[in-house]
Amino acid sequence: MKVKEIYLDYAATTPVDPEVIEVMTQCLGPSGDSANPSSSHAAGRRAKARIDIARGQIAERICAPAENIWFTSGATESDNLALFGVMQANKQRGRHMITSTLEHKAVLDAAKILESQGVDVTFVRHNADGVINPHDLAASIRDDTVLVSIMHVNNETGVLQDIEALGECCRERGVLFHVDAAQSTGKVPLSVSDYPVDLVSLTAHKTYGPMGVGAIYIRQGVKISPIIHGGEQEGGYRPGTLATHQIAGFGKAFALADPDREAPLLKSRRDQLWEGLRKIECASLNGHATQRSPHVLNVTFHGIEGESLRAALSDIAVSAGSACNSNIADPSHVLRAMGLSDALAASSLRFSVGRYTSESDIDYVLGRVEQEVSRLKELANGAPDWTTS
Amino acid sequence: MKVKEIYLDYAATTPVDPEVIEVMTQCLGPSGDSANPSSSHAAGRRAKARIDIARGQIAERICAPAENIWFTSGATESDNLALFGVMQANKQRGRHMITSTLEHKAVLDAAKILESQGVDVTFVRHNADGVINPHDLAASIRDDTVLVSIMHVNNETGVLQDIEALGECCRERGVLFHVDAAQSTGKVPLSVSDYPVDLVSLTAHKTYGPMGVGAIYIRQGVKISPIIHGGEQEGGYRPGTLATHQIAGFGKAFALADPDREAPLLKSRRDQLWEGLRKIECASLNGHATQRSPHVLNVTFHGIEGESLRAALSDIAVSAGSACNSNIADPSHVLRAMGLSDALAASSLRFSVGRYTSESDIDYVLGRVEQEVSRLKELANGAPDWTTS
Amino acid sequence: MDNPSQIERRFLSPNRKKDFKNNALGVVSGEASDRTLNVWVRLQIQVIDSVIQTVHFNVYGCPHTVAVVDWAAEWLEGQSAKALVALDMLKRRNELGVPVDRLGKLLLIEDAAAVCKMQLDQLNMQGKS
Amino acid sequence: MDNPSQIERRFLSPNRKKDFKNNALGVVSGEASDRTLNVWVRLQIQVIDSVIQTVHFNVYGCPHTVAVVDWAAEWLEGQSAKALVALDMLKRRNELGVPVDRLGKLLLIEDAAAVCKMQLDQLNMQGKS
Ligand SMILES: Cc1ncc(COP(=O)(O)O)c(C=O)c1O
Ligand SMILES: Cc1ncc(COP(=O)(O)O)c(C=O)c1O
Repeated sequence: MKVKEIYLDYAATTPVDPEVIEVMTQCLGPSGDSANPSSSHAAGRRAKARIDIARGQIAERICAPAENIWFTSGATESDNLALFGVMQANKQRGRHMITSTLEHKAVLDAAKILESQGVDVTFVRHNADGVINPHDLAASIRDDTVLVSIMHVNNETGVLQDIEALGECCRERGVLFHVDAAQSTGKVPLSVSDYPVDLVSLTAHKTYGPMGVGAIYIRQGVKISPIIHGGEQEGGYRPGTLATHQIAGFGKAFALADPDREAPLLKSRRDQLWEGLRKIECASLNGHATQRSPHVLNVTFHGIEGESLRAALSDIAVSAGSACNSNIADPSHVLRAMGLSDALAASSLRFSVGRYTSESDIDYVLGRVEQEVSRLKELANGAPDWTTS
Repeated sequence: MKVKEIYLDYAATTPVDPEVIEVMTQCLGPSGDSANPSSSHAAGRRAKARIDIARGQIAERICAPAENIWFTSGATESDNLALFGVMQANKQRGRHMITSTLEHKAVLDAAKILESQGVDVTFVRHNADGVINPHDLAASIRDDTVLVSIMHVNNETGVLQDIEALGECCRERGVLFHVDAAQSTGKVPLSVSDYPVDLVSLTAHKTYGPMGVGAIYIRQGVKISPIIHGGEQEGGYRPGTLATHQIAGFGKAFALADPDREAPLLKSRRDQLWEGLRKIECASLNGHATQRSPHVLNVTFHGIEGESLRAALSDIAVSAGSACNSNIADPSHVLRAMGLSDALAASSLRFSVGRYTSESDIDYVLGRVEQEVSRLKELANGAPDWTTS
Repeated sequence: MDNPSQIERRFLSPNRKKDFKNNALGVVSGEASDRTLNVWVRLQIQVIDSVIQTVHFNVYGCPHTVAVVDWAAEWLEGQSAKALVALDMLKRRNELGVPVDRLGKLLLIEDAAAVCKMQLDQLNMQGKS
Repeated sequence: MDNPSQIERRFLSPNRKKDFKNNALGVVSGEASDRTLNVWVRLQIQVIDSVIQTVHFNVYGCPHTVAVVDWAAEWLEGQSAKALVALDMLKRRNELGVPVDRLGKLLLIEDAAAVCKMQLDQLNMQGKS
């Protein structure tokens, strides 16, 4: 029935790039490099060589030494490892950490569990645009602060934090700084050799790599305990058989994900979209207008009920907040933290563009959004104020 | 230079079946079912449908309800989740668990960490053949025992435990029973509806599925805490974006992995191999002669130094103990637990056959092993007794 | 009858009547809303000779609410005014295959209709007095 | 010269001499072993007119040990008996590209050669007395 289906949910996950699929396929099947990379036989060494290449490709994307990259099952696990691992291994340094209410659930939920274990967690404030001021972070740091965890690009709003300035605050006070960079790779550059960042969470599937594989960068010398035990893989930081095809694809995806080349294209699509959406009277942009990644737009449609808006736009794959929230009635914790009411948070859509988004995709989406918004607006004519503000 | 390379390391990992690769490929790329299965849009629902099918296929393999299967990154994570999750969630029931020294590192290392956290861990004894007697298990169970963790098929020796009888001991005393079934799927049947088993660790990559994805069966009503936090996926047991292609491939692999069809073929290759190897004077079999999985043979070559043996057989992919030990000088903890000296444990090879092993592969391997063993034996002529016993 | 698809059809193209002209004869209006449920419903009803002639509605709510309002409007037309208090959402929810957690939202349609009925009764009283 | 491949070549086909006949003239034998290192080495050496004529060896050990014994045997042949205490494994390890953690194993080759030298000296003493 539906003639078209436009995918504007690249922040939830991206399709795997065909070049990445090719590399992955070379590691599967009886004639592929499918051995266990921990095996010492020739087939194992060939698989290991794939892992080494990938580790280098991933390291290069964030200007890190390859030997400081460790593979995990995704950014969720990397975030958990960063928080639990650092707080566990540095107990003697203190029991205080800092994060923000804008973080991904992986960080927020880990922080909650740490709180239940006696760790004191401070949520640093941010402004209504979702930006954290380095001065506020500096003021939150205490003598017993061990770790600060702030994401690079917010997955719901696309807002970009000034990681360099935030990192400086941590470095000055000798506090470890973890950055969840799941959303930024390939869109915004991140260099751990230039920025004072100690731990970085990475994931493949937001950058045209496969789902189910991620990594953590751990700066040389940072003390951290594993959260999964058994086997000597990944320097003991993360045991379990290394998934050759996943890691090889991850590496290839990161090698392809050059922000210098991709960001301008993403930005032009996103700007095209916003130029159209801003003409819709009831639409307003969430998050800072310019300090943002080129791939995400989060827009509130005042007076339009969220679930109906999404159902009406069922030919467009967008999301309400993050993908992991999208099945749940709860409106986005990020938008609420930025001051939106429950109703307005629910009336917001996250549009995220990517490598395969065309100009005509955006034209189509704009037409459809205008059409459905005006229909639902008319339907709700006379509704009380709380639906719009 | 090497004309041939025979893969006899299926217990380390298997190549991915071409039918599985096809299913995986359908979930990748811009025209595949590559959306986030947690997204509520149509593309997300298509991905979710793939997950549902796979969950059913995996459940069916162990006769479990699909809703009791939860995806993880592999058996290592599942083992950790079983041990930490159950001991954490059932603190009020007791602080004692039982396992064996024959287990995989994932269980042993998790048990070690639990010990450091105040859990009392008993290692139930086993005989020289690597078999655990249910009476010994029954005798180890205490009033404060919460969990017993015993593997189904040992990854180094192929020895099969009597899971049904061991489970009965646990059931009688109201103790939870976890089984690491990473090595048994597709080789030995396991039915959680017939056997009194409460938790089962599964992995795809030992059964012609992809590396980097696994599952845990958790019987309805078992209390367990997650070890990774954030996001609502997998009923909160395991957050993180579900890897559609991995899970779809896992499901297909398990659908194909019918022990009734495969075990006889594996057995015939293994028997062919053992018939040849047993003629070598210095060769002896490790582990029970008959109570074993059809895919693994672990053989000690008395008086042949292990590293030289493996180097001499560099055209044959076998391993010394488990893959995760194979880079390490330490001889297998399993063989040592079964009473072998360090030297003999190091002089042992694990041969494991699989779906793509041919009769002529075995012939070739037998020829090469005989040749190299006799050469090295002659070289070591006159060596002291400790090299042979 | 495939009820979920009836929901979808009604949500995507509800059969809405034009607004009534100001001071149209026999028109009453009833609203109900619940901020925590994120729903607002308004029914406008023209009753002539005790028969519901036309129902106009506005709604801010989830697709199920929109669809069921549309259904209710259609169902009411041509019935006697008493039907306004006979809208049984508990029963309709089942028939139309609406998930149970939406019931609270649907009950606001009953509330709005009940307000219409009260207004109508007042109008009639005034006419009689 | 690609030393790791020399190691591989020597390990895979060491250039071993035939065993000496029983009571062959001027033959001495020296063994060394270390169970913790999992190595045993035996050198049998025939010295005629103070020149090492032939070296026979047996070895139980890792590929590096096997290869270096083979090298040592070749190196000793044709040299004066003094060479038996001049086998410098520290230096050879480097030249042959053997990982440093194998040095302990290689030193057993020095030990076995030193035993040979002692035996030889005793033999000579007996010859003189
Ligand atoms: C900012 C951020 N962190 C973490 C994650 C979790 O990543 P993964 O799906 O790799 O576990 C996501 C996406 O889901 C994300 O957007
Ligand atoms: C018995 C057993 N348990 C657990 C594992 C770990 O599985 P995975 O590689 O999926 O983490 C393995 C294999 O490595 C195994 O053989």
